[in-house]
Amino acid sequence: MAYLVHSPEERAAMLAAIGVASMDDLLIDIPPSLRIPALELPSGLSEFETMAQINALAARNRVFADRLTFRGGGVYRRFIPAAVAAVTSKPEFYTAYTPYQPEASQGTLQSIFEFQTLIAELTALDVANASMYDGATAVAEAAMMAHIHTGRNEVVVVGYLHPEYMEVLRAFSDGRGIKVRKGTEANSKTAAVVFQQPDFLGLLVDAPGLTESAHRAGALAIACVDPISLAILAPPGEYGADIAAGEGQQLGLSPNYGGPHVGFIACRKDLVRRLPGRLVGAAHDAAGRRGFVLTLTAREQHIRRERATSNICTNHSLCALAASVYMTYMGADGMRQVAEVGFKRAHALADRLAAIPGWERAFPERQFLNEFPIRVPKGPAVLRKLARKGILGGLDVHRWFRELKGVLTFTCTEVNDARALDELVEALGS
Amino acid sequence: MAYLVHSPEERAAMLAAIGVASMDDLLIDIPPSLRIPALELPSGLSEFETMAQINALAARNRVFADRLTFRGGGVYRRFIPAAVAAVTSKPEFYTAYTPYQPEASQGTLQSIFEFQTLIAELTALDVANASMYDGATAVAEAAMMAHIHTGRNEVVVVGYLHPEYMEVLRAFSDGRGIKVRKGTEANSKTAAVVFQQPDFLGLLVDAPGLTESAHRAGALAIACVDPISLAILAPPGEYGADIAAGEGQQLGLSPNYGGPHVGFIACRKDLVRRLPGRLVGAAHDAAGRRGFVLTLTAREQHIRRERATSNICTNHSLCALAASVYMTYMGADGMRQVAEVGFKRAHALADRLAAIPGWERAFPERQFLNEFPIRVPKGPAVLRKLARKGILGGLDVHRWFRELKGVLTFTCTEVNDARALDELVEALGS
Amino acid sequence: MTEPLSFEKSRPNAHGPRLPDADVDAPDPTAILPRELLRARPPGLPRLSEPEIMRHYSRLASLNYSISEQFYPLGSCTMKYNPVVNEIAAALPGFTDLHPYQGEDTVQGALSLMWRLEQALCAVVGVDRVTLQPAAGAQGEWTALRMIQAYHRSRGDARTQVLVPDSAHGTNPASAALSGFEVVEVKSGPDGRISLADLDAKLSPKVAALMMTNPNTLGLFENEILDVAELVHATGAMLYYDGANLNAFMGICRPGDMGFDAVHMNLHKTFTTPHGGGGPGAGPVGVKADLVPFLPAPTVERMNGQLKLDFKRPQSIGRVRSFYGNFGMLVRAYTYIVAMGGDGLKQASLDAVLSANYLRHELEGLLEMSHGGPCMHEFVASAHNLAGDGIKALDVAKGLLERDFYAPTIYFPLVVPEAIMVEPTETESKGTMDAFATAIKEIVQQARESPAALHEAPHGLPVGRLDEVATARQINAYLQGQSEDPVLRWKPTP
Amino acid sequence: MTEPLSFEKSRPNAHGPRLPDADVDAPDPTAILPRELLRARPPGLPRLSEPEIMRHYSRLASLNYSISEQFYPLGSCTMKYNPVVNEIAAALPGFTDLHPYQGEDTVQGALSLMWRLEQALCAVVGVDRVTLQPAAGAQGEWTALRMIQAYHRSRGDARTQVLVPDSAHGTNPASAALSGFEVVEVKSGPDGRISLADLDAKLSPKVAALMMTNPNTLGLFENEILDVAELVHATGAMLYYDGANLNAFMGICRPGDMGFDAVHMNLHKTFTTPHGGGGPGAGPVGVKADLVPFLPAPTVERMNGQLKLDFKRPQSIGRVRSFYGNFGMLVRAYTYIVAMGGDGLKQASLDAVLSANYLRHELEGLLEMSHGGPCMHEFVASAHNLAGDGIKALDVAKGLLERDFYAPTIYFPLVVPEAIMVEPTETESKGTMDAFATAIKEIVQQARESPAALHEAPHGLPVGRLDEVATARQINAYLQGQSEDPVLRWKPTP
Ligand SMILES: Cc1ncc(COP(=O)(O)O)c(C=O)c1O
Ligand SMILES: Cc1ncc(COP(=O)(O)O)c(C=O)c1O
Repeated sequence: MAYLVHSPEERAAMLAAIGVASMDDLLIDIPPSLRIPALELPSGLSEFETMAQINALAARNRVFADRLTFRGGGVYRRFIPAAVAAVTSKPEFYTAYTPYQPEASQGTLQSIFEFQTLIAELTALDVANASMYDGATAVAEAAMMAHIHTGRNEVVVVGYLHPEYMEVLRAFSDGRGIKVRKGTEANSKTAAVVFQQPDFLGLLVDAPGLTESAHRAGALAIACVDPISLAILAPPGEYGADIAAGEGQQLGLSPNYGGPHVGFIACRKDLVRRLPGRLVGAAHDAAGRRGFVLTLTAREQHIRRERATSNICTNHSLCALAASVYMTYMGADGMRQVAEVGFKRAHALADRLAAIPGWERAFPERQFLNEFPIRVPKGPAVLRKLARKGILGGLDVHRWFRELKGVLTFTCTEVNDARALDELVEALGS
Repeated sequence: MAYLVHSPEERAAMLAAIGVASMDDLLIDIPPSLRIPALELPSGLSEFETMAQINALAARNRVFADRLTFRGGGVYRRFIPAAVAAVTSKPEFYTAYTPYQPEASQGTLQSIFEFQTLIAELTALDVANASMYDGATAVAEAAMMAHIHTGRNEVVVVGYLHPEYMEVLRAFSDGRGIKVRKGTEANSKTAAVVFQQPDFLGLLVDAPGLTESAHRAGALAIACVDPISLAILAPPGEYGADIAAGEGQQLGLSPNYGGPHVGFIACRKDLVRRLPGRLVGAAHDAAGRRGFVLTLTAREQHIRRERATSNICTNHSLCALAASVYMTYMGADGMRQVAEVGFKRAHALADRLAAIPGWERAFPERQFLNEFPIRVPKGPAVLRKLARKGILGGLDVHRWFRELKGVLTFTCTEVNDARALDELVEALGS
Repeated sequence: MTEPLSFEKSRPNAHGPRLPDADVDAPDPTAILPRELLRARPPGLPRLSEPEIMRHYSRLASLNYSISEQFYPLGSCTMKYNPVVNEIAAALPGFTDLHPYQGEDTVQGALSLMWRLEQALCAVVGVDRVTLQPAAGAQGEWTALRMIQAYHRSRGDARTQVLVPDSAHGTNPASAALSGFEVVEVKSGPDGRISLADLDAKLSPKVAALMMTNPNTLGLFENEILDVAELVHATGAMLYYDGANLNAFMGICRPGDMGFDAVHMNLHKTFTTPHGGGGPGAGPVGVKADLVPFLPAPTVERMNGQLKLDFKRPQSIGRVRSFYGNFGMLVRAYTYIVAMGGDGLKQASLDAVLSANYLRHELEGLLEMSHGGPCMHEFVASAHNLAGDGIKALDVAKGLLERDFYAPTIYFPLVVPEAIMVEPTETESKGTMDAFATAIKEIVQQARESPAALHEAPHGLPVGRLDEVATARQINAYLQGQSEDPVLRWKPTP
Repeated sequence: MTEPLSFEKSRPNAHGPRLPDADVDAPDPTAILPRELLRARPPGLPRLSEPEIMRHYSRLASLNYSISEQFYPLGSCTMKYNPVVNEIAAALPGFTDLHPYQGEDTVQGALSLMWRLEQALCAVVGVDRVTLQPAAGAQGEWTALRMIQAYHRSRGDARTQVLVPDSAHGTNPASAALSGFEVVEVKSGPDGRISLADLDAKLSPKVAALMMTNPNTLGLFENEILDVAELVHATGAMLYYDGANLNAFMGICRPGDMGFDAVHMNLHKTFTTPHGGGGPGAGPVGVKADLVPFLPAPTVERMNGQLKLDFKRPQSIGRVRSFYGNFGMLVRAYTYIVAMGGDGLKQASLDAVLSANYLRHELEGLLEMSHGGPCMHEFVASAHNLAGDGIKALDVAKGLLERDFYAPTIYFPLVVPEAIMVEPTETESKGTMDAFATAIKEIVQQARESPAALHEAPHGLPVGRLDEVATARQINAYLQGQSEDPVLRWKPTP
């Protein structure tokens, strides 16, 4: 009962003020047959005992050191500046609601406006929204935008899209009667071509070419992008993709066993009215002072109801704030540097792993950044052996793709120092 | 070089504005012979690498679980409400300076005013100051107050005062030409009688009697008190002591390998002008609004210089804030409850330990609260054995007191759950 | 106080962060990758030093009202105290540093937390299983509707309509539409409850489900809920519970007992996970046995004393988002439940209802009440009675901001003109509510005596009322190519 | 915004914390302890629920200006950015949860940190050893003076005087007096530096030490420091360095090389440990070889590859406080030093000097400067030129508060009338300094055009100028028994 406030005397005084004798008089609308005597849960605990329980649960998980974590697959260990948590742990940010009253919410609103700008800059597109739940739903919502925009009912997915994003895309599409097809070419029924750059295996795809071929069929091109990669790789806006969507976990968020992370979505100007979720714009007061407001709300559920572009309401604002702090801290140079460090280490590691007898690069003809697939004999046994040595080895992608038996994807970032690569290779050798 | 701001261009622009060609032109007052080429320290590191180093240092320390820590001796493991760090980690508190500008420092000033009131209430004395460095210096400063007030040059220490407090008292006294004497009785040269309640071994002293005998000799009575104990024990104000001083670590502060903690000092009305350090008082502005200010500054070094009551300037404000949050969170009932829990567990443990063959209570005729001395064969070996089992056993006080060979003091608080007591006793048995 | 944008404070070559070097022998990306895959122009991110960044965000934070500093009586949002210990729990490395693709044997603590949370939520709402996957309330609604759809389809029953009361939250119809349903509105009766007659009229074999919240968005308990359930179930449709208002009756009664088949919960409302200025939240969905086969995969299952993620659920609707839900929020909610216990959660609901009725009583006579009392955990007032003075709900809201209170929800639910929806929650003191009532009294008086001044509220905040219409117009101009200013993002002046 | 006192918000039986039970069989204290040792009346602590407590302190926090949100150019205080990573380092359980009486073998990491920090500080100031024990600068001064005293005594030389320049900080004479020395003031010359002639006149075999800071409190480097040192040492006295101004020349020159024998450092100034609204800080003292035997015990020593606490120091002055210093602050300072490195610390000092000279240049013409430039890391201006308009340094300070800046140090050093002592530090941007200069310009203009308005500054803060004189008078009345209101604490109205 830690978080109650009233004293017994105050409860009595309030009942008296209302003019009733007991709480039951306030609950008269509840049919007596529905009343339950008590909630069947243990009694409350002191904070000390509560934390003892929670600490015990946390202690029953095994945390792999960041430098010895080589598993990615959509979630990565990266250096997170201390500045990030110092900002997101400010109660003024984390205990506020969606900024419905702009005069009393400029902190949240301006930070979202900055996030929108940062994402638009990173993707080289015109406008980004305030945030989505995650990369999977961002991609699915992007496909919904294309469906609304083109009036077409098919989405073509090219290459290795993250399998969970694929599932979510199917779930979204299913409700709206949209067909999701794995393929290589759009046609006149195609609303959008979706591709991931780098793809789920870490490999680079011909994003400009895919965009062009989508456009030739009158479809939109949706690029699912890794935000850190955009410090090096051509951004969607540069090669003409219409919508960029992706997962922002790498921008200052912990793995957190899968969430909360943050999705982002950006698009060309003419698609802005199709965007799901919150949008913040600049505004002015009567004295000419600049401020920020939620805007273009006519797209949203609370105004448009069943005709809204999406049902999203609560999104992932605080995670977007974390991403903003991260991007602002790193700057374009900092992001480029970590992207390059990951690139170099992954290339060094790929060479060393491919040199192990029986191991070989899975798609040797393809380029990659900091995650790459390698075919090994007895993948599961290798991973178990590494785990025993405190190393979280590559991701076994066979689980999702039948054709990829024995393929593990390894990831390197700035947290995997050179000595950690040595340790990995040594552990594999032993 | 993490925490710099200027760009090279800005540096150049500022030099140009000043009208000098280089930094050397600004450093002309430094005799060239004094200039050094560089600071002989390693180069700066990235935040990631810095934290790797610091984490490695922290990992080279052994942390005993709070529930298995039975060592006290002036520093105790206790339940610290999460609220404490949530308040003290607010940058508005921790990055402010001493509140010289009251209009822009009401948060700090009001919280100090609340601290002063809390300590005055706890000790049942009239006024408390804003904080001292620690318990040791608080006691020493209290003795200096008595010296100034009475004009006498001797301090009598009765019983087992914390040996480090004793050392600091000697150091302070030495400079001012005051004699510190261990004894039982004051005389006409005595400025103050100092006693600790409970004493360093955890034993209760006859505080009312000692106070009375001090007063009979015209000396002041200085009680060094444990703030948690005051939820149960008679406070200095109730038995007429003139000054209360003590260590506030138990009020929401971690052991921190010995600091920072916080000292407090409270006194009767007629000694207020002798108080060292900061004092905050209520004030009003022209519109009649209440606020708080630093006051009675004529006692202090920045006004009175060599005639100040003390040289203290920076004190331990943020630790005092932690203590305020703690006391406000616990309230009188909560503090009483933890004091009682410690009392009961210590008494249960004392009985069980005294039942071990060869072990016996060191002062069986004396009462204690939650820390007690027990005489054991081969104390150091016992402690080493416990340490091997992850238990931080009692404190070997022989180090300071020749007459206490084989005496260990054990402490219990609300963090040492009943099962932990069992584990301790089992470990001793095995 | 105001604060420029980070972009406006940026300077080329301002001191930036030091970062680790690669420290391996490998070529630069530019040396290997084809030119057309490389970025041509670097992104225009701001360049600021760490001290400047920290000050920037500290100043921005201070521009916000938040529960931490203000009463935040935002109806339907349950802005209760967010316990600090929850934040500590969620920040434990044993939780934050878990990779979602670690082996199950290495995350037994995490799975156990999810399992126990599921059990606790089942007990609170009276259902058989709960999925923790949905990211927020709206996603929970959609997840539930997809399960209901799958259920009907599994029986060869192609139902195409979802009924939604006119007082429902916007996400309800939107979620129904997203699932491909036609939305049919059901009217409220004069007492603010759903009209049984209208419901009866709209029910048909085409109807897949009725979505309701209870207490409804007027803060009124749907006292005929058992009749509603009977009517709905009689046609083969299912009853869906929007759990935004669950704070009204934990330990008092349970949606499952009322006949609801699927229930979403907002952990960021009832279970104190912070709202973060717009999320992240978590929207678990509880279901009765009939719907269990359709739960999103994976579920957490106990097998041979170990907990497992069960992906092999042939009838599952699949995945609604990546991984297993907003795990960090689940940690917070579970920590809250452990601390409160069954007794504490019940007292929380009782206090929430008491507070709302007390505050309602104090405001009666100042504002119109939408309906008679008692209310449950919130109530809807109206600024209608101030219309004669030209005062609207918006003006009342701004008057409150000026008096150091956040504003209630306004203009929702749509069925009440000039609605002012107030939810004090159990964590606000009587003293705070009294001060709020005094502020409303002042505002009502100001409405009479100097409505013009009230129109200009709020004063003393970082900005005055912002011209949202002008913003929309400028965006329009931009979208139509008549202006270079995107309004929705900062752009360097060329 | 204002906030009542916690005591004023307290209500009997307000919901309090749940705490663990004893869970053992043992009697109550009241059953065992003699009545006269038991408390008669419970202390009058406030009773508030956790949600109320958190809001209380959140609101109090928002009443403060702080480096995190404002430029805080408080001269002599080096209010530079406090790195957030320092706070993370200091909060590691591997540091916070160490008991000071744990065995040395279990705290090798902590001892190693202290050892390395000592080495680093030796390198920065050019001394042989450093004690980390003193809790703050003032305690460092006193510690150093006691070592100097012990040194002289060990040579049978009973010196009784300490020389202190007239521009010195108040703690200097106070620390000297606390050590039993007679304080003799040395005058500054017209150029703001110590007068060699006056020094020479005051030096005698009775003098134990000269206390100086360099740059002195006027921000000026004592360019004749080598002559000063020679004079002082020639009489057998020692030279003491008050390190408050060390931020001026890290990596540029070293007090040890200038001839200082003992040096205190304020880690809460130069080395970024936060000031906490008035501490805790840390005031390590470095000494040359002559003074090493007198260092407080324990020191950290390396023996057989292990680090040890050495208590056996026969000539030690003993202990100046409990345990080993403010260890938590040492962690922060060391973390800062590692991150900055030798190169970074040097650049920090260069930038600090550059910033001060730049801001000084921008303010020239607006305010009088105490002395000619260049200055080091800070400078002293004066409001003297505004006296004609009846404006004092205090008014300038309040005008700055009103403009969202904290105020510089005023009325210190005492040798400058209406002193305004400005220290921008290296972590403030040119943009911020420009804005500050603009604010001063506005204030100077306001001083001319509407001095009455400036007298009423600050507006818009939680309170206006507070009547400190009335407070002192009321305290007096209380102390003399003429009033019941203690003023220095809250008291319930009877
Ligand atoms: C009644 C009601 N239903 C549904 C929702 C949607 O929940 P969420 O914002 O978590 O998506 C809300 C929240 O605003 C609500 O108040
Ligand atoms: C010049 C000078 N010396 C000494 C001190 C005293 O330092 P502390 O406040 O840490 O005791 C200060 C701090 O205000 C100072 O500015």
